[in-house]
Amino acid sequence: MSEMSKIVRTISNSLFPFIMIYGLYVIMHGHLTPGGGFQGGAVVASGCALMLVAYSSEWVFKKVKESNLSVLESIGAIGFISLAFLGIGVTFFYNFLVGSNLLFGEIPPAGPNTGNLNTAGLLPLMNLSVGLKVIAGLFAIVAVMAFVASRGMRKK
Amino acid sequence: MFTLETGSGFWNPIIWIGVIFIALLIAYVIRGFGRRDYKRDTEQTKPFLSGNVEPDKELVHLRAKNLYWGFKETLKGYYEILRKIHNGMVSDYVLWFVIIMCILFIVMGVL
Amino acid sequence: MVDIIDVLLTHGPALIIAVPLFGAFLTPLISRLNDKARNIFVIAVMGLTEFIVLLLAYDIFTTNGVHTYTFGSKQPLLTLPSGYLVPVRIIFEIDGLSIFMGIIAVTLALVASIYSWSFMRKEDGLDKYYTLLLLLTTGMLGMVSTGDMFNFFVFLEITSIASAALVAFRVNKGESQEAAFKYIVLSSIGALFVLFAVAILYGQYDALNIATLANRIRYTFLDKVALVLLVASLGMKAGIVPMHMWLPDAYGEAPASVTIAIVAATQASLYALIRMCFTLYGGITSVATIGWILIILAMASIFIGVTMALLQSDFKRMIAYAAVAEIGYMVLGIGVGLALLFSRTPYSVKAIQGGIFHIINDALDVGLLFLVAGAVFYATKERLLDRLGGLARNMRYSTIFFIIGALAVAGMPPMNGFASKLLIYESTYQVSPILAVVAILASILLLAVMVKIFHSAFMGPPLVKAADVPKTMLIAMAILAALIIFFGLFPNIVVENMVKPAADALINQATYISQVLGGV
Amino acid sequence: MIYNIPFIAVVLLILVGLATVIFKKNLIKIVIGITIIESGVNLFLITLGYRENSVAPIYTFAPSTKMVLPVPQALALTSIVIGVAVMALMLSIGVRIYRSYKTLDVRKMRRLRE
Repeated sequence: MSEMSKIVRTISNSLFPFIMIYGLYVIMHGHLTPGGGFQGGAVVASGCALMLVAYSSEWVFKKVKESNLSVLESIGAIGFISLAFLGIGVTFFYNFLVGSNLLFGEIPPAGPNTGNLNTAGLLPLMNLSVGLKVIAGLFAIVAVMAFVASRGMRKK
Repeated sequence: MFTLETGSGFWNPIIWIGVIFIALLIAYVIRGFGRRDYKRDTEQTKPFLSGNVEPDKELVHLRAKNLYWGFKETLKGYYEILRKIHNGMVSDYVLWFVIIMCILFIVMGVL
Repeated sequence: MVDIIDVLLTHGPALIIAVPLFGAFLTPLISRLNDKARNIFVIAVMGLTEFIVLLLAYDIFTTNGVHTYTFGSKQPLLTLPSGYLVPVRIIFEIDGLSIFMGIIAVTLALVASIYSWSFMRKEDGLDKYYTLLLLLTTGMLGMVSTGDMFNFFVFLEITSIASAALVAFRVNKGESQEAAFKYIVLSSIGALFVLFAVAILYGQYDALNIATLANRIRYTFLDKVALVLLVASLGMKAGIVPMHMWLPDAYGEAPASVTIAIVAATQASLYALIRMCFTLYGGITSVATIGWILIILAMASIFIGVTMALLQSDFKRMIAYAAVAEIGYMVLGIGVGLALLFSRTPYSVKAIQGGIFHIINDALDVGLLFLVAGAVFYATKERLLDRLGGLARNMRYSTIFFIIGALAVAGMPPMNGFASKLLIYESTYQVSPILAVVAILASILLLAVMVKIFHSAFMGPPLVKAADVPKTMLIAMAILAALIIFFGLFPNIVVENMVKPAADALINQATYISQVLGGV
Repeated sequence: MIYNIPFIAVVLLILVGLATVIFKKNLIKIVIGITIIESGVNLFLITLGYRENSVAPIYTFAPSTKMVLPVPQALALTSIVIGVAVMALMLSIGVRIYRSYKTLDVRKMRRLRE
């Protein structure tokens, strides 16, 4: 796959930050509004896929290496399991941050409310780590597939 | 302690090994009654192949595809059916799953 | 020291999936440092998991108890907080049968990781390989220990994805890709139908917990549909004829170390089938019909498996078809037990014991044979029996291990396969003598299959150059061989201490339910 | 009747998916068939939790307290995530199969049989 035209590249360049922001918002607001780690991660990964289409898989692999992506993915997964392990004093996956007045430690009022980001305990942190894993994993899948396909095309 | 009750009988490997050992002992004793006047590696111990020289054992070793030829030849019709069933197509594998599911539906009284 | 053991026992059900999962994602990071460190790390993680599983098993088998674990609640045992009608959290419920299958899964995975040290040394991408192997272990342990239907579906999918990816590990071989594709297509369709059944049950009873569902189930029309979907799809994943076609492909083309892990995965699916029939639908008399169907399918598995095995010319494929026949024996024992579950005859209990005992025997025997097949492939780079010969001259230890495994698979006394098959024969004879006769005849044909392999690969003129395999592979085979001989010489110890509690846990549905719902 | 339409759609989707897997001979179409079955099952899950005149189960600025059941949605979401992984794996294996067989036709993908 070669680079696409300058128009496409410029528009993708300007769209890319907005997609990123939106994806990160979906990850960060996962415990309040629809979304969460996977959905937001998929949005961010699709933003990366946009760059992949606009430029080329070779260009992308010059910027990020596949092995680094897999390390990032592992870090996300390890973060998730470590957060689950932190509650092992009580039970595995125990949400010890709730009501502790630490980070994300507030208890929201029951029923409809205005939404407080500083609630839900471990869930936002878990959303973050899942998001990290999904970004790295999905982007690696798309990028490697594009790379393999483009290499196959060049052979012909 | 070593006896496994199997419902209508029992199974004890230790006794089994003992029995086999005794049987081997008896066989050895019976072997002792045999004739001692034969000579090894003479014409006495070689198989008689219509006067031909016996070929080396390694040359007449049967290969895997020839083993059980008679069995396969007898069950040829059965194996033809099995060959047709195992045709290597993934869609047909899924079809078998659906067929079994339909049979189960009928037997369990859903359809 | 006692405190640590207590903590391990309390949190054991969570730790047996958490430890391999944690290890799985740490492996890519460690393998950036050093290959040897990674191998040691993986074996250590497997060993730790095995230790926890054995500790739990000791506790469960001696006290005949059930371990429950509620994820994320204030106490691990708090399955039903006051004011709740149904358990809302994910609950792990480990009884005798679960931990029995857990022992099989983790033992085979540990042996596979030891075996891979030398066997996979020359391959690329080993960090992914070990990650997938640990994920597969996690999936199997989760499948056998979960008490939640949807959670079970998730672990089923983890197992199928990990094992399909492992089957496809040798990416440059077209055949292994083909086998992996067939495997993933069939297992994902099967898993989707499991999910459909779970959704049907959820829609009717508003619960996902197996114990709650078993308590509430009324056997309506939709329950019948769910039962059929569960039996058909889990039966396919367990490789029952005529849904076995993926099995020889996947078993034959995967690397040997992967194959034995997939053997355990297949048996985990069989466990799920048993669990659904006996525990979820255990209170309904019509489930005995499923038992009769299982008996018919088991006879087909035994006969078709063994006759197809005679036809093969590929070492691993031949053992794979023999494994299909072995699955038939297990299903036969379970089917007889299920068909006669409500008559409570003593031999139905014996049949269930025979079936369960045969599960662990089959895992050891077939596992050992696959490892020997892998060793032959490692030494000669050849899998076709026609091109092999005279291996007994140079591969002495592997030959001995092959003889042990072959006799055990064929059910020759005094090996372990005989003890469990005897239990199955005697109880099926009570149902119908024809069944027992066919089963015994098929067992003789299995011996013929093993003789064919032994004759053409290990005897005769040496056609290929071979030297015996490295030590770690021999150690892995020796572990399985030692277990086979132990199980063969002392079947009663195993049956009394492991199989009987497992069978009792399976039959006593009320204990399983009251453990979660508190004596309802 | 009107409330049964989603369930009829579920059964139809699953049957269409199965028919696609069984009768189409292209590897990619088989993968598509599996995703059709999966969407049928997901639709079933979502339909189970539906209540008339209710809102999505989000408490942030919720207009009324009558909400649809959130659990089936969580289940469907999990199943979608798993479906993505399965599809990625199947397509990657498909790429490798095309490399060595030079075809996507399952009728020619039969080196392993008998």
